[in-house]
Amino acid sequence: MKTLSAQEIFEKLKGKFGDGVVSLQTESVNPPFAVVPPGSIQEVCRFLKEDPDLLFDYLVCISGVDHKDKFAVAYHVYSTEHRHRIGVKAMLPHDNPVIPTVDVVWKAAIYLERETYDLMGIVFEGSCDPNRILLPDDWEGHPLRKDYIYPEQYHGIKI
Amino acid sequence: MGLREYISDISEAVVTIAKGMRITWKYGVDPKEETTIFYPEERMVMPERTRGFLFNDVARCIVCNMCVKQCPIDCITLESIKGADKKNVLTSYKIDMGRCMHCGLCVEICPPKSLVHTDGYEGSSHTREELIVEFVEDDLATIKARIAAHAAELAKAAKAAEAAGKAPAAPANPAGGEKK
Amino acid sequence: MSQGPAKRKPIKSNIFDVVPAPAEIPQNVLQKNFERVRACKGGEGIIEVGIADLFINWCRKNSLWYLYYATACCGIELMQGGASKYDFDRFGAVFRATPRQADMLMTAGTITHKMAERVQRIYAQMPEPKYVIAIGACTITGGPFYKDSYSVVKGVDLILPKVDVYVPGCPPRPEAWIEGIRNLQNLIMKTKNYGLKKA
Amino acid sequence: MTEPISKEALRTDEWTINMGPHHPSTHGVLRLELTTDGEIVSKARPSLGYLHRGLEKIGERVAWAQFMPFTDRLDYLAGMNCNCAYAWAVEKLAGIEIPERAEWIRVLVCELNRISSHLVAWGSFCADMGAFTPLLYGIREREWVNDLFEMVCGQRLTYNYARIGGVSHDLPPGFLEKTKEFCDYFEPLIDEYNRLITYNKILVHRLKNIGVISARDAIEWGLSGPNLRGSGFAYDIRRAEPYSVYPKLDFNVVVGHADRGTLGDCFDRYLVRIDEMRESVKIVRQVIDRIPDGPVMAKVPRVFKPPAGECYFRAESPRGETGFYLISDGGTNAYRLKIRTGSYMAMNIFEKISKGVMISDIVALIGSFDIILPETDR
Repeated sequence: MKTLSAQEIFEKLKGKFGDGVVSLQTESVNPPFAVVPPGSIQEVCRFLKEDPDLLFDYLVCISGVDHKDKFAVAYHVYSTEHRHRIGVKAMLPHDNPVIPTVDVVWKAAIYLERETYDLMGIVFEGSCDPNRILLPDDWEGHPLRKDYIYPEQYHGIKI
Repeated sequence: MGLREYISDISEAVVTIAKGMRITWKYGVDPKEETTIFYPEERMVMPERTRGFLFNDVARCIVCNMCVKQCPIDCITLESIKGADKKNVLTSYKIDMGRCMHCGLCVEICPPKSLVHTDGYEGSSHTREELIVEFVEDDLATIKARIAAHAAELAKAAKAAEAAGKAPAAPANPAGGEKK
Repeated sequence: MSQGPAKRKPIKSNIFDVVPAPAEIPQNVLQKNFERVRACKGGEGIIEVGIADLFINWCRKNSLWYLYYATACCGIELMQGGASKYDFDRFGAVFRATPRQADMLMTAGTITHKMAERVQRIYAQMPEPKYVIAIGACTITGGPFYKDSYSVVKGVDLILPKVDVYVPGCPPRPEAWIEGIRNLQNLIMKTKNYGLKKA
Repeated sequence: MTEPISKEALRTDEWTINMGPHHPSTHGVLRLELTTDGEIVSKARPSLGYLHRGLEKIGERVAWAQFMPFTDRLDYLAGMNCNCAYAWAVEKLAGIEIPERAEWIRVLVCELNRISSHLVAWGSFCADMGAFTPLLYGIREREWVNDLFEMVCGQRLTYNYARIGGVSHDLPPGFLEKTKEFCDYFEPLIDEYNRLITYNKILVHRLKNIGVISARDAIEWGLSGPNLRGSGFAYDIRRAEPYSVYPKLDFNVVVGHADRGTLGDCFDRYLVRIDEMRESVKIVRQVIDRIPDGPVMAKVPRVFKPPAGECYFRAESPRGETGFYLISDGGTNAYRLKIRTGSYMAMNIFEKISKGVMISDIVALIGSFDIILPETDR
């Protein structure tokens, strides 16, 4: 067991991917985020999971965040072996939020991604189960977006 | 599965069930283990902090609107008019008990502590409207008349003070209703 | 240190005292309000009930089997009320797992729009006569989710044809449920079964 | 003697049946779409969302402190744990130090709530398995904890006890003695539960070797709490990422140890809960002995505005990890509030492990995960 700090983890990522990893976001953020471009999220996650010094085998949480002009997808990962953790963040454009899925890396991502798609409307490309999960299938809109307008009624029942 | 295993399985099942039934019987027949509270005939004495239905003592309420702002679900509505001595006077204070979630945030923030939780919990009704409780008992005309009377009283006191050349001593505000 | 279960004192009142109820139960805020609202409305009409009706009503009121229908927080109070400390069985209210054997639907817990159609179906599956008690803030008005939630039905009376008794609280104490059941029993005793024109 | 009929010859057409959303053994409004071949389930697909109440959206619309009552409704069996987890998360975000006594009180109520939550889990699990009596006994003891909580905060189920910066009330006089009395009363009862039902032959046969999850799978699929520990992996956030005063306390992380059957089956998960109650009693006793005096509320401004920032806090609740991902933009309410719960992740693996079991084992599986629907749906 060798716990690494966020900076060391970031250095390792930088060493592997070079410019593929954009920056480390540490200011008033706990745990710190490594910001990566959406296209390389799968490779970064696979490296995080499989590198013997990192071994991030436990995907804690995937959250979508609506920053009004863009979307962010935040992945929190944890290593049960080394007991360190870090966040990975990808920024997506607001008009077409699409990101490759990570359920090929961690199976835990299946439901977390489904939920993010359902409530935030972020599409996970290549997901094995790209359906709504919490809301009914014929629900319109994605409620956690900041510009969501509550519908007047659903199936004739007033909301 | 051999016969020996079969028999031992059955005997183990019988023994473990007998053990469990012994405990069940112990609780079943021992009068000391009776736990039921026969509710309509017996009642539990509620602790001090019980968060039952809300009650607002309108005589003490200072119409600060804090409870309305604090309530996460807007179940309190109040209306007020300007009183004679620039203080607001309640004309209506409604709590929708059918919506209240008894979180106690409004009680915590109430400055004069006029809004309290009672220990009442029974209040089933037949309609939804009955659950909206109005705490101000007088109607608007009565309150307005009372304010007018109070204003007249104030004016009279001011005149008397002017005549005596002293600072006016304001009488107590009766507009909020009598104290109980 | 630890004393065995054999030496225990009776556990009827673990923490609080249990006292016999006073002859006149003190009226709380809500009950005073009911009188006022009823006075404004002109009160309820007196229904004369015949002997046959009395017998039928007596049978019905003492066998109010309820559906074990629990969606959210109130469902735990339903379990606790059905268990030994409060014991709904004393009023003939026994839980049933299927709507086809139930007389009474206690909507214990939040009902969302996704669930609404299922509740209507459950209600339709129950045999007549059937009664509905709306338990807790969520099913009376939407409760905690009234203001900001996009997926909660704001009151079970929007989706069911009638609700007989509303029991406020979040969740109501089991005693309040018992009071609600007794309220429903009183309502049943006033029902006129014969001499009514079929609609 | 005739030849035994092969399984292939018994194969029939596949059926699709709905289990739930109103079903007495699904612990709420879970709906399962079962594809069955006779009695054998070939696929069980959970359909969630029948209790989706939009708590995350509410969290963005109400003020920080006003979200506290909603966390009670997040996991109604363990309201105190959710209360405290949310309070800890906001305090971590805003960098508030809370008084020592408040920390101890929070740990005390959290552990009491863990006991009462596991009691219902145990009771309803046994009721699903056909033994109704344990449910009555579990709830009998739970009533005692409820009464204790009513003494502290005035409600039986939806406590709203923790506040940002401490707890709402100090402990009432006589509370610690009553709690001690409860511990003395409760500890021998755990052995009695074991005698009553745990090693009952029928229960053991219904649970062992059903729904086996290896530790590797459990981590891969994101299980947490007793469900993960049942697979024999000692991972407890109270130990792995200690928060509050847990580092000062002495308790063991309970893991499954293949008492009957295979490691990681339903019986192991069941036994982990039973043993965890024992550990919780141990913690409660330590807290009673060591709780310091002092204030219970730190100074927090009435209009609370944490600085802009992001924070992920996780706490160990009875159903696994309760995580709050909070984003503040410096305003009076959260910019984004994401809740990660243990039950939701338990439903994730359900489809995988329910392949090839009998329909009646599905009930055992749901019960052994101890899911609670407001947590899966939020």
